[in-house]
Amino acid sequence: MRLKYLVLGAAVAGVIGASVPASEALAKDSMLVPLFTYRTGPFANSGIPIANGMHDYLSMLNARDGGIGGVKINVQECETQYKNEKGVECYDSFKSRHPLVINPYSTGITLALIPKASVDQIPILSMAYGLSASAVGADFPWIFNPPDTYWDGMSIALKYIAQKEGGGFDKLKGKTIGFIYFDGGYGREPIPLLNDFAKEYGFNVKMYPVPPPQMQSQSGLWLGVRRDRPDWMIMWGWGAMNPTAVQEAAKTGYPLDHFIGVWWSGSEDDARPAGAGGKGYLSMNFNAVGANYPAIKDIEKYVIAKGNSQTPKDMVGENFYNRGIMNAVVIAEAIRHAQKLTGKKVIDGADMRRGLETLKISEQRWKQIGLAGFGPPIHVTCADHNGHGSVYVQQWDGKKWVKVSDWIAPVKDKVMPLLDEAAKDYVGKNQPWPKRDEPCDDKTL
Amino acid sequence: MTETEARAQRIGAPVLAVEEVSLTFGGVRALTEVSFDVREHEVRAIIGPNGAGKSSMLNVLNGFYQPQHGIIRFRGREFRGMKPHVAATMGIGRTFQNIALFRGMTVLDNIMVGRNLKMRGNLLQEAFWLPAARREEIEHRRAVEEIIDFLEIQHIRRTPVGQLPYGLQKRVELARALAMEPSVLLLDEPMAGMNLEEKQDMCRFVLDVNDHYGTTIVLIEHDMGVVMDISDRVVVLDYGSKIADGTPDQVRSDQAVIDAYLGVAH
Amino acid sequence: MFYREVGQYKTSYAADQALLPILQDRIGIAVILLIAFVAVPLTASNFALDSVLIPILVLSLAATGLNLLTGYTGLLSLGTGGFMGVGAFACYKLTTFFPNVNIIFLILCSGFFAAAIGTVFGLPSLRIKGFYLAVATLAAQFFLSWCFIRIPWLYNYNISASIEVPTKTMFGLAVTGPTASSVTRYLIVLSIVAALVLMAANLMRGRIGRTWMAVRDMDLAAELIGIRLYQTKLLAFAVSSFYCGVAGAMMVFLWLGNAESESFNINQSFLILFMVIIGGLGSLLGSFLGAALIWGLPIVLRHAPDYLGLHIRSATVDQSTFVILGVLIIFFLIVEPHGLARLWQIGKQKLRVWPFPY
Amino acid sequence: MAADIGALDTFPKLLLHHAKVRGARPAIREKDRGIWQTWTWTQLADEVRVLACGFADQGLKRGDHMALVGDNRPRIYAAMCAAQCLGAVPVPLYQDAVAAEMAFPIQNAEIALAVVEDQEQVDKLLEILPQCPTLKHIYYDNPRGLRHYAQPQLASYDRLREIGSEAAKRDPGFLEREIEKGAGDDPAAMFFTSGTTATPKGVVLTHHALIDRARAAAEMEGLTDRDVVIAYLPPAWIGQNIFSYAQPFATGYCICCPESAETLMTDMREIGPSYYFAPPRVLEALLTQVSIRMEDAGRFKRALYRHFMDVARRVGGAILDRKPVGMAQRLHYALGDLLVYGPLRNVLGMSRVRVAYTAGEAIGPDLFRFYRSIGINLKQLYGSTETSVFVCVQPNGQVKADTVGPAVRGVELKFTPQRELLIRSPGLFREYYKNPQATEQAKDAEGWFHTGDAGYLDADGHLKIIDRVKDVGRLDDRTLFAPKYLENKLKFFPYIKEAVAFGHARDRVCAFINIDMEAVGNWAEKRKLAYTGYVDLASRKEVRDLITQCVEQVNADLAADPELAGSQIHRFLLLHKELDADDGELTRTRKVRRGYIAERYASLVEALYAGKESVHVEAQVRYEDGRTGQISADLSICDARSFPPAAAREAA
Amino acid sequence: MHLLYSIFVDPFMQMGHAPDLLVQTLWDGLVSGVLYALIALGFVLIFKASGVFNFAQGIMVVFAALTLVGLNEHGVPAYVALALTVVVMLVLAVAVERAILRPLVNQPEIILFMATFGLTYVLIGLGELIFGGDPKVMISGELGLPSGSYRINMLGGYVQLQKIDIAAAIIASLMVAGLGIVFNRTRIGRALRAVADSHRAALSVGISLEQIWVVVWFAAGVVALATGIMWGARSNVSFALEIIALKALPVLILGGFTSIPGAIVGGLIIGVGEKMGEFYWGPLVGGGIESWFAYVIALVFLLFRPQGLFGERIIERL
Repeated sequence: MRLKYLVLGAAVAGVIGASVPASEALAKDSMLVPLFTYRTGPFANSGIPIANGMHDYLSMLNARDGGIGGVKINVQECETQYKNEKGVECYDSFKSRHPLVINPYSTGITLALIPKASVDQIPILSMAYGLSASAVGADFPWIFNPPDTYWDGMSIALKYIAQKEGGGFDKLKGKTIGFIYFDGGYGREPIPLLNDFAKEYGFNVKMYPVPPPQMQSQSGLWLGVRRDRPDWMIMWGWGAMNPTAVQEAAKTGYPLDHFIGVWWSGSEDDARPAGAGGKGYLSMNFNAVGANYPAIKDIEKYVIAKGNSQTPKDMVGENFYNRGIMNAVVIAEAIRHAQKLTGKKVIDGADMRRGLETLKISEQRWKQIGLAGFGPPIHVTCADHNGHGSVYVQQWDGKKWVKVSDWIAPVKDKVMPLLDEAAKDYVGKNQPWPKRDEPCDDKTL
Repeated sequence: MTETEARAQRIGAPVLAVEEVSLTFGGVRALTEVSFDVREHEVRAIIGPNGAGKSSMLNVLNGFYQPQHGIIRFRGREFRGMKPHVAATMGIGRTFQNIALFRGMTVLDNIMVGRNLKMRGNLLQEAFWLPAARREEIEHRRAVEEIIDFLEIQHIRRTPVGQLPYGLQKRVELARALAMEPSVLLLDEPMAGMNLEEKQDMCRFVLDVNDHYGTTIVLIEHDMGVVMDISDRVVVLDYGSKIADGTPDQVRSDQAVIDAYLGVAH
Repeated sequence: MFYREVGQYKTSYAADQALLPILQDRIGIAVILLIAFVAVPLTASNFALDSVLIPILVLSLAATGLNLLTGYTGLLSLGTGGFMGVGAFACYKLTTFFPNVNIIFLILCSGFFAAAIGTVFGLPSLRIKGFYLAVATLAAQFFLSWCFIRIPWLYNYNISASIEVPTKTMFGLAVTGPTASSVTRYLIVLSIVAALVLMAANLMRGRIGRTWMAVRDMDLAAELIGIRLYQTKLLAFAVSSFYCGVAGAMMVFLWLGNAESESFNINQSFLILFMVIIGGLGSLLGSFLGAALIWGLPIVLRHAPDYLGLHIRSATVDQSTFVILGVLIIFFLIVEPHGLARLWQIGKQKLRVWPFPY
Repeated sequence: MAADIGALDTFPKLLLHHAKVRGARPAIREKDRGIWQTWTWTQLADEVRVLACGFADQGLKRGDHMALVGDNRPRIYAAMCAAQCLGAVPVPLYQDAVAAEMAFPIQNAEIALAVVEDQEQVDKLLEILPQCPTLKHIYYDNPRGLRHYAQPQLASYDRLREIGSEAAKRDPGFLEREIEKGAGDDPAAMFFTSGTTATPKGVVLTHHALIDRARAAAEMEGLTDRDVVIAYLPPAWIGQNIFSYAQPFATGYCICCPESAETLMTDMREIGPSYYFAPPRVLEALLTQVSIRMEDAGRFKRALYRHFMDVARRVGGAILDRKPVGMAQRLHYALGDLLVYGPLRNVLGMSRVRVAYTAGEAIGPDLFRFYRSIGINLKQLYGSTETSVFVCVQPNGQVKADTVGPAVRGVELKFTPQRELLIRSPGLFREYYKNPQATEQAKDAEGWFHTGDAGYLDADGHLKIIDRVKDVGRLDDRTLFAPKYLENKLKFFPYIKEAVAFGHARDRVCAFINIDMEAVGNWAEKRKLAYTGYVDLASRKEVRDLITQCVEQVNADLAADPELAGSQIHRFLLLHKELDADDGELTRTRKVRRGYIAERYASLVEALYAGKESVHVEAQVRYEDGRTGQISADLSICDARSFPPAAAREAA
Repeated sequence: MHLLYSIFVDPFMQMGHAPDLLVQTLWDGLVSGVLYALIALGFVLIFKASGVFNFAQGIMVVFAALTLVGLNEHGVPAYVALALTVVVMLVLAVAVERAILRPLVNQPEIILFMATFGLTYVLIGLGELIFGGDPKVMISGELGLPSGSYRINMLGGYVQLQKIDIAAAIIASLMVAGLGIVFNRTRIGRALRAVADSHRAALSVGISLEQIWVVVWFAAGVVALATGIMWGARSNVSFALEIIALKALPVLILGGFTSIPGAIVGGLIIGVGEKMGEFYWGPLVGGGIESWFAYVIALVFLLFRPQGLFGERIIERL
């Protein structure tokens, strides 16, 4: 009996095995934009709206404008479950199909792909995540992380706190700032900048690392917060860690209007579970919240209403959905730039790199594409692959996010040296690191 | 010279002795001040009704249980309690009442495990299958094959022991114990649950082992007929105490034994 | 049917105790090795190498390591991921300290660090058994994960808290790092795996393998015939961890190219355990079959809709993959609780006695 | 009429020859201690030298007899040759004989020295020692259990070797001298016929006779020193002796001794003999196993098997005989070979068999065809102890199921008016030892040997044996009645283990049948039929019906043969016990002793012919452990349908 | 020296300095301990009756909670959803018995253990397919669970008790009490206890093994639901919860696989132990030690009492 199952199984496996697709022929009439997404797994809550936002905006361009410059965008999702191995597998499965750009959507996956990018000539766009140092275009010609690095974010958080404390950074003196972070590369990245600032401006820092298995069990840690009584809390959280932290903060009685999350800790889902207790929670953001933009209306009209999207109606306009849109805008704008730069209609990865390197989305341009004031002006250059845009702070009013600050510019002069140093460190540790030989485009469009 | 005389001549001085051994489990007395000795080359039986403490006695002898009181003397050395691997190293082999073979392994491998103490191969030699390891493996395989031949289990050499019938498993267990080249072999009910023919075979093997390898044998057995046939001297336990000790004939006629054991025999 | 064994007789113990006493098996292995070493590098696509074959080989090695411990010695461990991590981080540190030493040598060396750590975490096995031990090894898993992030020295204080694989060359050919070709890495992984599995097979047919299996089958009896349980168990932990460590180092250096603490989390441990059990406890072949199934199946499932022309959302595919994998695990356990290797064994036996049923 | 066999006219001379020309080639392999221990010709010669010197030292002289009791073991064969070196005559005895059966040969041949295998044989010889005062030395190979035997006659084989090596050292040239003294016409060995009726007779065979016949057959089959034979039948039987002693010495091939009876199948599969001998009984048992195991196979395999066995039956034999067969059929057969026959040969251990012989008794044609159809070159041969086996052999390509082939080179055949076969051949025995009367009866003045077999030569000159002259009978109506033919036909069914047919001077044919415990047991289990043992199983109605079907099919077959149509089986019963050699119902070679059975079970025979429905029996049976017990049972008698002869049917 | 001080003296000083924090830590520990104990309870029920080490207990917690919330999201009123979820858990129990336990009866423990891994995958996949992977907010309000907290001023500070935690403790106690009654007072309960000793004994009570399995799996499912509601109310309902369920494992080492009191006491010890460890000793090594500290507690404990908290000393026999 068992043998029969075996034979049957082998046959099925054989049939399916034969089905692993050979690399697709390069499609002449479309541009492949893979989207690495994670709609499953413990981080799905963040992954789903982002994936939807990216997908819907690009689909909208296809539906409304027939693509970009008349060429359809071939949007393909690859599920990573936020796991590095899966991400690398996704990358390998797309590598030979000439994608324009890779959106890893995971710091871990980004780190794994950074060394591969220059070898495979595929640009990587890690929008405000990934390796901060990759903002240094001279060392990382193929990596782009606009509009901000985590160091920018941390400097902005501190700047905001200082503002609230009544002015400049000197107001931080003697204060205690708690830093609760996901205990991994992502969460640890801003620590050097935080420590620098603390040293320079004389405030105390308390660290509260959340190891991955403890994301939903933070009560011990928040006891520490209660003991240490930090004046402000900054959070670099992700996934299920965020709502738990907000809830715990509320339980502990920590004043939530002194609790600032990074832009990845600012989803509606992060604040909502705390219920009324979550009111007042702050988070940084670089994309607007809400659906009241012509482009988003177009998405609803061309994509969602047609049933070409997985997006539930009420998700449109949520923070991470809009984050996804912003990511898609960066891609679309870069494609446009590349097309203009090269004069080609169908571009490839190398062209896309040039497009990204000359990317400039001004306030005006935001308006042109139907997203006035949606994001900060973005200006990527050959040397600066980030742009260090401005960020604003929003506050949870119990039902939705409300913008509570102006756009705040990062403390660039503090961030830039750190970036250069980090890039040098990275390059130094990963010798032989390829020297940049891609020429810079002088033309600014 | 008759066969019996030849046998009697071989029996030598005591090699193993227990003195006033007591063993309790959480207040329950399993053995109470039991003393007896075992002589070189003899077949020594321990009998007694169920629960008399026979298996506990064997377990004390090879160090599986630590007695609370008493000494074990083995080849001139005194032990307060044995450690299992010390007993094994010193040449005390053992079979078990409920077969304790390595069920997932073949007969051959089971017996080869019995050679473990004699083998010296280290990780490196074995991993790279160096000549030293190869030689050792072959050398011990040869020894094991002798035992396989001796116990007539050639036809099941490659069979996983789990698939063997009970009687053969018992034989394999004996083979494994023999592979240790023990000087004293403790047999815990080697014939339990066997039919007449298997029992006869087993008796023959036990005697042959005693005869051929000169192994001293301590055995527990239920079947009085078998015990009286093959043992040189018998110890009788009842409720953890020794009630008689002597040749089969002496024991057979001992009133205490008749009361305690034969009286309740089925 | 294809096993025509008439006339294969052994005139020496050396031949009788050979790894593959049956001629057809020897031919089979030779063919497989030929395909693996020659045909595959010539024909396989980079995707097949990078995402299918290299991972399967690496995971097979880890599964082999766990199988040595769980399948052969009967000690259930859930710390595999942690031990793989030790290997990976050790290798990383070694490349830092000895930048000019051959990377393959370093990968192998890193196994020893894993072995040392594994031995330490094997200590509880002296007092506890079964699932209790499994839970104890979870302590190793979580503690090691925590160390990988909490001891920045391990990742050279990289801000990203991850280890990046430097480009290393051998005979002028890039072996690790982004410029190393898939074929090169594949061949190296294959060679290391083949060599180590051969060593494991050697161990299993010799004294050490037998003592392990004896401890697995009945530890008390093993002790009474003179096997020292603690030595045996600790050795099993050490060797097993060595294999896991080398697998971990290869995973980072020859497959992913980058890793962080989370790469070696509890799920990794479970995944390897799946492979071992589905493949077959106590079977080296099983480790490969299990790895191939558990790693390969999701890939197949992921690409199946494309191939069949169905447009199923990638998330749905992934979720279905979970269900299908779960159902398959249960199905395989019901069909053959002893794993794929046993199925193969049964099939082989059928072929040997063909046309008879037994 | 002695053909010249050249200078190498004795076995010892042949041994020295092989040791010289192919010293490193294997002479004997023995599965021992788990592996095939190999004796090369040189090693064998060395062993023989030591032994011979030892024997000489112990007083074995030219013309003396020496007993050999044991299974196929290299040392037994070495001892045989060692005795021959000295001009002594080895007398191999059946190792499974009971002690009493051994007494006669030892007394008869005045044996002083015996080489035996183990304690079991030693015990038997010691038991009869009082009756055999001549027996002075017993050497045992396996010392197991013999440590405390104090009898002065006993010594171990190893001790003998020690004595021998010392003696050899003292006089290194001794052996060569002794061997030189030997001549082809010296007696080489003596075999005691199993004696179905009277006391056993010692058949004296000369070196010349054995070597000549061995060579004749070897030449005919093209045997070389690369051939391999598995020795598994008693060495005391001439057949085994020819294949495992005379022929290897004649050609230099290797013989292989299995580890034990239990491992025979595995050992044969391992060694893969190229030259094979099996009496029909063994072949039958194998086929029964095949059938049973196939019945247990899944539906697909069963269908596959049936289909391809059909193909094989149609064309297999013809392909083996190199007769013209159509391309499509050949391909079909080739497919079958891949899927069924090849694997089947493999599991039977016969993949490499080039030549296989069967002899000893008539083989059922279906059984015979089965092996040929799956590509095993099974052939019949005819011979006996007195003829050094080879009288007739079927040549390749001319194999018929019902004949035993034409005479082998050097053999002359003729028939008496009673159809008794007479033989003259270089392989004929010299005499029955110390039995001139019997010798005279069997071998007439012109050198013709009277075989006692009835038969005739067919159109192609092939010998066809019907039965023993004395067994061929007639029914009341003078219809030919060949009991063995009927029995063989019945026994081809896997469910029937033994059959005994009665009918001579009766009005019709009736039979006793023994069911095959294994096959029927299996069959019963499949039908969830519970039973306690043989007697119970045999008394089941379902089983009787099963056997009735078999008998009726035999009847149907017989009806098609005009000569035998009249001897269809009308009634039969299933015996309450299995016929057993220990009870004297079978010979040691497991031939049915029909007369004895008819006598012993006279009441049953009467019941068959009296038309009773059932009959009560009480019988003593001996169990395997030697105890005896009483069986009492009512045996039902079954009627089987008979069929009108084919001729009659055609007419109708 | 400084190290020894910070390990052996300083934490206790801290306890003395801020006794309110100590009380708060103990309370928090007890609360998470109750939840660990509930998960462990599910394990124990199943292990006791069927010898299965149910790895899926963790995911059953998530699945139960997800079903409850998911049903409510689709407009089913909270209490109806609760009832439906109970029915779903019953269906799951039956399905598990049919599809896993029955075909795998008499297989080695590790095989059954693996099968529950398979079950874990199935439940993860099904849960995500049906309800989506995004975390959900527990409908504690709809279920009438209290929110908010009591703030008790004491010991020169205050202790904050979440109402939901108090409710959790009460519900857990009720559940344990209920199980105790079922175990001791009903026919099924007697059968359950019998089956733990010997399968045949259970048959003699007149209840089939299959029924018993369904009952224990169902009971474990209900326990899982309760756990899911409680934990979901504390953070939210997401698959990340599964990993928390692993915390039940050290509890099991401590309490023994077959002891219900062991599970409860073990849970509380682990809960309190790891909070204390994290809070007082964690900062020494940079914090975040909660992930493994529980295992260390269990291991250290095992070294001194290998048979666990309530286990009897094992006398090994040959």
